[in-house]
Amino acid sequence: MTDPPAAPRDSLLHVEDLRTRFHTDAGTVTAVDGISFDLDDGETVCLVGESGSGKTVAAESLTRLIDDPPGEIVSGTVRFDGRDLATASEAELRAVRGDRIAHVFQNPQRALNPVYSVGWQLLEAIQLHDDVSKADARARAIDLLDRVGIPDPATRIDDYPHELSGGMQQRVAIAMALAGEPDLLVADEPTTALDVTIQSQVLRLLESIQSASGLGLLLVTHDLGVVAEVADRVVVMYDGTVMERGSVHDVFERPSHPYTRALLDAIPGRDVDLTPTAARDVADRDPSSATDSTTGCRFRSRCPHAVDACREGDQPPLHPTPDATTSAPDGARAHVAACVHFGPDGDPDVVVDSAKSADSGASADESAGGDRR
Amino acid sequence: MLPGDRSGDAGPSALASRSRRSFLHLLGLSGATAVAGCSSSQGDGTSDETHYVDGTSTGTQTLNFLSVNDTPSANRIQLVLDGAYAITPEQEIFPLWADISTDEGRVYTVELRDGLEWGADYGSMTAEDWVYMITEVFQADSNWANYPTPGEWQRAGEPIPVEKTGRRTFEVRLPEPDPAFPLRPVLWGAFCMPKGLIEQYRPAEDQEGLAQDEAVQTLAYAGNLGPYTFERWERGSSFVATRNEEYYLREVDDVPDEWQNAPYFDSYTYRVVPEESTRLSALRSGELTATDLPASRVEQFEGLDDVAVKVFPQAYMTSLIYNQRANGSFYEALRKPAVRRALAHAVDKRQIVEDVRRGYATVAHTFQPTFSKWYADEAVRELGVGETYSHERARELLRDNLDGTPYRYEGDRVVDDADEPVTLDLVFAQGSQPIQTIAELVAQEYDAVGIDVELTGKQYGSIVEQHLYNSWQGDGDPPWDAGPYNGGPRDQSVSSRPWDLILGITFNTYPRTPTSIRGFSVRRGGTNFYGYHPETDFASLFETASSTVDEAERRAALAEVFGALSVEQPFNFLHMGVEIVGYDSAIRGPEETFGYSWDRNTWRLDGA
Amino acid sequence: MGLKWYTARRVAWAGVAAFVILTVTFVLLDYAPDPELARIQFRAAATGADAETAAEAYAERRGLTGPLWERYLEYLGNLATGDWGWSDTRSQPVLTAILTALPYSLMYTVPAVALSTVLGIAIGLYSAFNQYTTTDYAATFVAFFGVSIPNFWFGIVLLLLFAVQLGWVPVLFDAELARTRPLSLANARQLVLPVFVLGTSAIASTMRYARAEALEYVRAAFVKAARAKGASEWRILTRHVLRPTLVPLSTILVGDLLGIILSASYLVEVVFGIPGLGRLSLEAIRRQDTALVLGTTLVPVLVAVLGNLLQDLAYALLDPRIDYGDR
Amino acid sequence: MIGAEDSPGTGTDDSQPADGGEPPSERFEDVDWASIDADGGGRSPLRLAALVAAGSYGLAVASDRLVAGGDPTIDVAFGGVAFVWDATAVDWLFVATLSVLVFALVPLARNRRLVAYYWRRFRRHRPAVLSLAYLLVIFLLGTVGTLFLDPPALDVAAAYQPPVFLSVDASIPTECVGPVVEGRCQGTWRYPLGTTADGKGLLALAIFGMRVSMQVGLIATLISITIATAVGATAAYAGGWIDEALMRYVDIQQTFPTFFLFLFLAYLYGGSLFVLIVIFGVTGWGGIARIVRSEALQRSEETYVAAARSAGASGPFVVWRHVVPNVSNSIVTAATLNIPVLILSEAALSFIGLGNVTLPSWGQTIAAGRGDLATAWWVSTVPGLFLFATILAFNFLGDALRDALDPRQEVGR
Repeated sequence: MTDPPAAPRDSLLHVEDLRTRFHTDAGTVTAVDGISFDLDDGETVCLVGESGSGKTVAAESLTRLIDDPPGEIVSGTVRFDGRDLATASEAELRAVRGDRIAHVFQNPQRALNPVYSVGWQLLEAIQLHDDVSKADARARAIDLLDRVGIPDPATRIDDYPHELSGGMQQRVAIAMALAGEPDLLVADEPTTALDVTIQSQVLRLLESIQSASGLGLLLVTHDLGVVAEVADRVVVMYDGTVMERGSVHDVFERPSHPYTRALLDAIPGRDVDLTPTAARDVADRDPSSATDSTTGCRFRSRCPHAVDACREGDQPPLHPTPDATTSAPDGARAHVAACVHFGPDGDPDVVVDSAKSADSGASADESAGGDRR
Repeated sequence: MLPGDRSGDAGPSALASRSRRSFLHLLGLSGATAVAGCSSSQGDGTSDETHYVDGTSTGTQTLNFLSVNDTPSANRIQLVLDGAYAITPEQEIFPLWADISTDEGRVYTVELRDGLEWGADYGSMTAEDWVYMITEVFQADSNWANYPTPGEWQRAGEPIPVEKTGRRTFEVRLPEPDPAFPLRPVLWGAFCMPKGLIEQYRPAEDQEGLAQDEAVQTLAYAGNLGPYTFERWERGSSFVATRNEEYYLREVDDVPDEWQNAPYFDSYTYRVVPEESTRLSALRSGELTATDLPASRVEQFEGLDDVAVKVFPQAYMTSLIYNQRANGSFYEALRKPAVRRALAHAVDKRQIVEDVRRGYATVAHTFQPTFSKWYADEAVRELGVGETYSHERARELLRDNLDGTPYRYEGDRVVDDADEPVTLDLVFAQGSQPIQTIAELVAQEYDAVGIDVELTGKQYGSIVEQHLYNSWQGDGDPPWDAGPYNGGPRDQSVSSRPWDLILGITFNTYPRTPTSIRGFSVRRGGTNFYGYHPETDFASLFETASSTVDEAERRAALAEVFGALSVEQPFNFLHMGVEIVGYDSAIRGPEETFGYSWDRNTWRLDGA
Repeated sequence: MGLKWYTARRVAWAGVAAFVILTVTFVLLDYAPDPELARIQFRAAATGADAETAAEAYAERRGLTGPLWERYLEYLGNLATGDWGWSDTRSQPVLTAILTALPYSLMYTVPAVALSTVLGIAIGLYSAFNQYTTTDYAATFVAFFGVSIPNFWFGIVLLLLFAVQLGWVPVLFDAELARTRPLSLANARQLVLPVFVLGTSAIASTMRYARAEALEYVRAAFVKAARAKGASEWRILTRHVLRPTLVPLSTILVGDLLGIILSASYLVEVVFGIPGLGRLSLEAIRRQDTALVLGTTLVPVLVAVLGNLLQDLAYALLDPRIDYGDR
Repeated sequence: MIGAEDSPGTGTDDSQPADGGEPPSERFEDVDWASIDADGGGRSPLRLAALVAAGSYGLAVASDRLVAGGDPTIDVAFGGVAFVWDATAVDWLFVATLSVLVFALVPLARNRRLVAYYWRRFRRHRPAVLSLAYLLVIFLLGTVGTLFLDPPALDVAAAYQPPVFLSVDASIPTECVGPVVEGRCQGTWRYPLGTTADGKGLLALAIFGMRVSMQVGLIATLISITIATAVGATAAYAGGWIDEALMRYVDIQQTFPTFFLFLFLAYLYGGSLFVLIVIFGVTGWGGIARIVRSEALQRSEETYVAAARSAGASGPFVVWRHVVPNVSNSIVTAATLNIPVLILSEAALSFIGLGNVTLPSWGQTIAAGRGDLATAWWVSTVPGLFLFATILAFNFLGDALRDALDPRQEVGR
């Protein structure tokens, strides 16, 4: 990898060249193909991508939650607080899961076991990592429910999941994630399954928790509106690889990779969901590409700027974008894009200019501002 | 599971093996108690006690002998109640409770022993008890006790007069002389209940009350009347009787010593084990003292040191029965004795005995076993063995004798008047592997003489209802009717389903009272379901044989009967069966004779 | 409230079902041939006695006189007063016969059900968690072994091996021992083989359901959530997957096992000579003991009703989502 | 579908392979089972073929029953191999069953993509593939093979011959066909698997047993699933009192002692294979009907059924055209698992002593030879092994089919 080397200072989570495969009847699928990113204490990083881009697999690969078999982490490091989770034993991982790294899943209704009460499941989460008495655990559970905004927590704790509304369920799921006082919260589409009105409540809850406890938040989403609202930094994924990475400001204001640009362009006003359908409209990718042993850029077949060079080698490495130096000095946090046009021999203007001509308004101006090198 | 066609337990083919009061026949005459017993040393922990454990396939239904009509129940009751007298293999009376004597063969005097005591405070057994039992139960007009065979105590529809002649003697006055009366299952082995017990139910004719009476259910009235005392009866599982310390024979001096000290086991148990292979396993493991063996396993058990195999002659005959009633598909031919003889040439009896029965059976040629004292070797014609087993000969005889019937040979197959090949329906009783094999063998043999045979296996009850029962199909009333098995003349009284051949219904040959086969061999016989019309005047021959006191005359008459039967072949006599029992090898006592179980109380364990 | 009403309806329906089954059985019995009667008549005919008289005496003794409907009404009347009738082939009240046989049946069916349930669920879960692996196939084979082998053949072979050759267990079932000392080691020894034979034959169906249910949960989000909480695999298996699996499993346990046991018990009881319900009803049918046939026909109906109720209760207990109000 | 939308475990993830693992838009349930009545007229060639087949079948049955009478139905000799087939009622039923199977498979087979898809899913289960191969062999031997073989013949002189390469104490067989070495009778190639108590070759018995097993399993199951589908789908579609009545009837039927019914019918009509099959078929559908009903209930909720209904389609049409095809996967699985139960039941009835003892079925042979296990163990063990393997194979097959056909278990692998 020609990627910038590891961050000079130790970040909370440092993912490098993570590769996860699934073995299927039809062959091996590399769902996550060498992604790298960093996350610091108190920071919010969004993994963005359309359905099937491998973002969930990436999030679940951190603590090896993927089903193994058929899934398998074939290479890469997941350095969390100085330890490499990718090679850690199952016991070590169990100690980390829930205690240091907690997960919130997409569909709270499914993530809660239907046959146990909310309290039972909360207590389980607490007692798995803390040797506390049942009474203490219960008190803490009620406190947690209170923190996530469940009214009358002392009563609701004995409710069964099906007796709660979707929003409440997700709050319970978040409470459960917080039970171990984690350093990192991985939230996988936490709002997707919820009503629009509830979505923002839950998002605000996550934000307030984060600001109160200073934990790191890795948010997996396809909702660019959410990203714009909460993210510090953004990792854009397509087909298992990182297409572009940078601060939310850089990526939204100066999208560099043609894919990112296409994503943002497809959305008037930029705050609408990038639904899977919309994503397909944008990408309209060949569904067979996933199993192809990829050569060249994965986006090239749909890319308006594809050139012969896109066909060769592997996915292009992440090249610093022209604005990289201005936004963040160090490599890991730099604004980078995996596109030949940003490489040493490329000309970013090919992408940016065309965008300029096609686009109108603010983005064109901003792109224009960044296209000098 | 029904264990084959042996007579010991209620097998599908054992139908005829039980005549009325059949359990007595079986016990005494045919020696067919499921396993008559003996003893063995199954210690329950206490080593000096001996226990006899008899494995049977079927449990008992009741201990009320008035309802008993099955061998298993009778076997159990006999442990506790001796019965009037026994008959030795030499056909001599062996007095138990009573002795029986006569001058002319018409009036019989029964004398009870002294010292016979009922249990349950019913006092001593007296002639009063017997006369009451006979007149108020066996002969009761209404048959209120539903005694299965009230006909035993009747002659020509009238009760046999019975009269008390003393405290312990009574007389039975037959209307006609019958020298074989003591050998008939009337008084032989007869049981009795105390008058005091029956009196409670007689006035109200309360059969149910009697059957459910505690004393009847547990044989509590048995007192000192049997070698064992009822201990417990676990239905469907076991029947246990323990040695009766009060047994009356101890005080009697006119019996051999071994009877005085009988029995030689502290307990006698019947264990019900329905599955044959499990029973045999238990015999091997020593958990059973005795149980029946199938012929195919004899050699294996003979090789075992701790099992002794004994083979007992039996009175049951396996025959291939021809349908001569009008609903057979070959009846016109089967009505001709010559045709029946021809067919007898086609079946190899030796192979059946040697290969199917594995040598454990004897070839039969007439309605009597060769061991019977009445068997007439010189009069009997042998068919289906040696030179008389020949497919060519059978074919020849058949060809010659099909004239006058709608059948003839077309090439080498027998065809009917529509030129269709003749196919005979052979119905056999399911549940016995040998019977099935014989059926298939018969089909093979018939095929060889040009007749197709189609096999159908049926449950015993179905065969009886569908093929044996026959009833008048003509207009108006039948000219005569001899019961469900012979509903009238053979042209109009037919069974509900057609058939041609039946296999697996075995017949008792009554070697001691051979005149009892009358019902099988005369036109109006009660069991002549196959529609046989004898050409010989059997009726008068039987008349002579049963009433004469001159043994030579009886022998001559019976010789004529057996000779004529072997010639007329009302059905194809195939073979006589045997009973094979595997005993604990330490058992001493069982003799390999007919009627071997009469002295089972004297059997003992070697060394005990 | 909901549950009560539901229960009441269930019981009422069971009554109707029992009535229908009884009626059909009664009528069929009346038309079926009676080998016992046939024997008696033949016996009478063979010796020249009147076969009709013998048949009448028999019918009288067995209570078979009078028109069918009259006898049936009488039977129902007695039944209503708790009198199940008198078994002629056993000389005891039908209820006594059933109550005597029942403990023997329970003695081996209960351990067998326990064995098959535990093994079935264990293998089912294992198989679900290890789908398409060689050990999955091996475990599945173990589960299918018992159901694939004819019970009676297996029983006989086991008896030959363990009782005759090795002498580890007795060949014969000692009912007296089982009745007087049901909890003794000796009783356990004689029950080992029947329990094993019946138990293994019932594993497959439990295993199949457990596996199908577990497969639905193995990849469920809540399992992943539990894993994310740091729960161990064992905990996930026993707490998170097993529990929801048990819910639908309880429905099949009663029905299927009842079926397997009622039909397999004929074979097992005959081979091992256990005087239980299976043999009781088999012999009753064979010997045309009307009252006993009807009685033994009622038993599975009652067991099914009871079982269904228990199963509903278990369901309610295991799955908080169940509401009986609308069922 | 279970699981999170984006999880690889659920098969909906677009990153999963699509050219193979992705189900085609069509599913098993969508196969045009009912193409015969699809578009009215007789234009469909399949429909025509079915009509022709049904017609010739009817003619053939009639001619066999009315004209041929007791003669063999077919009596040809080619190249020294006599081909005699005297069809029985069961044979005719069997032919009908096989034809139905063929016509059911044709629409499926025509959709190669679908077949390929299910085959890929199915073949993951290796024991099931082996089972399928084994069952095909059994099936072919039993159906085609038995036409060219003589039925097992009685030869009482050759009873209890041991299988080839094995030997047994010479006292066991009636007469030893092979050489007797040191008092032990050696098996011969004349009876490769040994003989029974009446000297029938076990190889021949085993092969004829295959036919009986297939007949029992397939015919009775076809009868069962036909009734079960009709009842289950009707109950689900009609609902209300019809549903209640049908399901309550199923309750009663399932509690009723079938064994007793068999005993009774065996008396009336004899314990023939035909009676056995009909009883199994007519009484054994309760469980499948329940499955069909509950599946159909779920499917009935779906929009296409409502749409068809609101479009004015008649009740039976909706059931046949929309509900039934959509539960066909459950039916196939249930049917596969029903077959071994029936084959075992036949064996159990043989043990109890019911059924036709002259039938060369595995069950009868096992039951008849069980008393000989201590001496001539092969008599009941040889058919026992065939039975065992067959039941096992059907069970593996059934489970694999369930996994392959059940859309809920689309684990994306």
